[in-house]
Amino acid sequence: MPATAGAVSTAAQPAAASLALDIRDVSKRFGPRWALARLSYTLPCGLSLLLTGHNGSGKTTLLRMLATAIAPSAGKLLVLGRDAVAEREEVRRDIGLLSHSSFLYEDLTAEQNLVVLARLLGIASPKDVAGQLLTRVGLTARSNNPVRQFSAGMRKRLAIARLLLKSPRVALLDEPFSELDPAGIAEVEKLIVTLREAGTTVVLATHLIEQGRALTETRLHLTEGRGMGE
Amino acid sequence: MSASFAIRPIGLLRAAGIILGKDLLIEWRTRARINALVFFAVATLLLFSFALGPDVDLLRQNAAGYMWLGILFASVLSLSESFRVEAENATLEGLKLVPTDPRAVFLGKACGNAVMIFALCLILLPVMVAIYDVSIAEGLPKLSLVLAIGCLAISAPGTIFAAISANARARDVLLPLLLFPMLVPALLSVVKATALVLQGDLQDSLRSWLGLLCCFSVIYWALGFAVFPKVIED
Amino acid sequence: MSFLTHAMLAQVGQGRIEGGWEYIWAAYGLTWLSLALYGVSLWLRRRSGEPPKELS
Amino acid sequence: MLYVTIALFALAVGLFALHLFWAKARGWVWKAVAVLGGAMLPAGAYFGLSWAPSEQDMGEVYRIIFVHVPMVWAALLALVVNFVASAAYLFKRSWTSDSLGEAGAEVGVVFGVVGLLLGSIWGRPTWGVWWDWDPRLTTTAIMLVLYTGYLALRKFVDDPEKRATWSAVVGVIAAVDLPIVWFSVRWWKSIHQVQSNPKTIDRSMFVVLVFNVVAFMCALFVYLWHRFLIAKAARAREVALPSALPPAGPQEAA
Repeated sequence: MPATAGAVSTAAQPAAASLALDIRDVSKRFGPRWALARLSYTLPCGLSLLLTGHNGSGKTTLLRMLATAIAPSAGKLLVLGRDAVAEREEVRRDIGLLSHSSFLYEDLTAEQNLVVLARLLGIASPKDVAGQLLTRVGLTARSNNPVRQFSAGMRKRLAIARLLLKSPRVALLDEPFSELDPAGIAEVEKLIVTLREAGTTVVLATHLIEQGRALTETRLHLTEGRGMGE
Repeated sequence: MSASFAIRPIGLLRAAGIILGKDLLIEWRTRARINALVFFAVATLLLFSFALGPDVDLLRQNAAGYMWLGILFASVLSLSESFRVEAENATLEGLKLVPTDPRAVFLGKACGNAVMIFALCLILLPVMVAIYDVSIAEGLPKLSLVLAIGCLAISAPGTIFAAISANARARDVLLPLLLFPMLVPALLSVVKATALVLQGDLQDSLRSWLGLLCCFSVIYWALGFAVFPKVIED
Repeated sequence: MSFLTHAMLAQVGQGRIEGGWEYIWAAYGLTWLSLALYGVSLWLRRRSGEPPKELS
Repeated sequence: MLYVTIALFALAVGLFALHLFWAKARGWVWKAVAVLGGAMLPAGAYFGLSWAPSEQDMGEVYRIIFVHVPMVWAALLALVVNFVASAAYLFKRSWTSDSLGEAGAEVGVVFGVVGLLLGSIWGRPTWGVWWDWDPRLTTTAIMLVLYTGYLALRKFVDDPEKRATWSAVVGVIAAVDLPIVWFSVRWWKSIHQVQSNPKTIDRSMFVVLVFNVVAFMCALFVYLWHRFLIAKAARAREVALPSALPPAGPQEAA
């Protein structure tokens, strides 16, 4: 069992590997189409990455592979030195994915959604923690409404609370600014800064290149599933 | 970051329990759906009697078969619903990434489905008594045992196939196509066992039918536990 | 061979079945037809000039 | 009878393994088997239709046994291939076992449907009905529906990896289900059950039957092999790496 499995206050811990991400000649196929073709890239620890590219250029595919939601068709991905396929379980403990799908149960309330996740994570007093996080993303007033009644922006906020609950060492953010009002965008920016200060590696895929540049050090541009670097 | 919470891995059964609780909570919060399901099953029972005419003896004789067909049809809907809920915002993927042991997901989901189908049985029982004129009073404990094992037998393979067909095209056709022929042994034995309880067990063959039913359940719960990680982990 | 014996027992007391060649011809015809048709379908679906690649 | 059957099954499986693992055999072995089968099938039909004596109770109609039994056995063997391939896939992912599973299921369903129809044609003059709820008939019918579901699943899933995993799971579950179906149906129809007894069959009939079984096994082998090649070529097209593209890292592109 790796020392980090189940460890938590990941913020203070030094990373086990010198590379946060190590992408080795990775390809991913969906049916007959290649979403990602022979991509290689490395991201040192401590740096954060801005992922850009047009729609369909493979950003989401890359993030989902890093999150171990899907497996690469060919090639290898290492997250904090661990193989995203062979050591899926450990990688999953380290990453947090903010995806296009919110991972929220429509029929449960905001609070119940967080409580279920907190229980699965083994967090003590899940209700208090859920309440804390709902305050943090500004949803306290709606905590007892089912997610089905939420607007797109509120779902985004709740999904972010879900990510924070896990306090990941690598945060994979897929379009975190979409569907948010200007105040929401500012809050998410502040949040990313906080995450970074706490030592989290942030991978940010967004079309808002200016905001993204301000928050990250390096950038990977994808075209037609191929990395163009910068 | 101030809000770092003490995360510790939890056991398989605990995770299964949390998932079961969550599923039951969702079912409770969407009671309208269950009501519709119950009416569907009752309508099926009524339709059998309409299709066969008002021959009370015939209906009473075949009551067990009709009831289990009604339960089977309704449970297909309930099973596919239980994975449609997970597909809505890719929550099944969310569960996997927590990370949750896929076997815990199987146990939780299959238990949830078994509870749902059993609840359906309990609701259909009085309806069956009313429209098919059977008497259940004397064998009630035995009957509930048969019903419970029958529900367990349906829910395990049902959960595996519902998880598979939820992500395929034409899933509404695929689930019954895979599940119904699979369930033939369970259906045969549970119908026989129910009929024996309702009509009296002259040759003492209830035990052997229940045995077959238990075997079926045990095999599929074990099989589901073993293969479910393959099913949901790409 | 329960098929055979089953069939035989079913006939007890009725004596020997006479004729029935039309059933035999139907059975053999169906067998040959289906074997041929399936063979043709495999032939039509074949990939000529594309040797199966060695996959992992 | 049992030993002959086992020997034949072993031979068929051995031939297949030879094809799979010994590349040199691929070019000619199946051709030799095809020639052998092509010669044996008409000969078997001749033996079955005219050489074998008529049966004491059933007269001529019993001659259907010489196509019915080999057909059903071939179907069963194909489904055994499907089970072995499915189980193998769950232990170790490989496109070979996936393709083999697909081939086994399809050939099994085709042979099984024909075998069932033959049984039905035979049943009409002997039992007087096209369909009898005989355990063997019922089990075969359920089996065919199960594997039709398997083939439908393969059609309805586009992603090759998911398709392979899920169909392997269904293949294993279906195979586990078959013995249970067999027992349950047998209990269900316990009044009708008659135990099999190989001694009721005449020596010359037995020889003709074995001859036909061998012929059908040859046909099965050739069909299975070609269906496997088709499946594997389809997989190869589906999962081909974009080899036309040069490896493009950020280093080269910059």
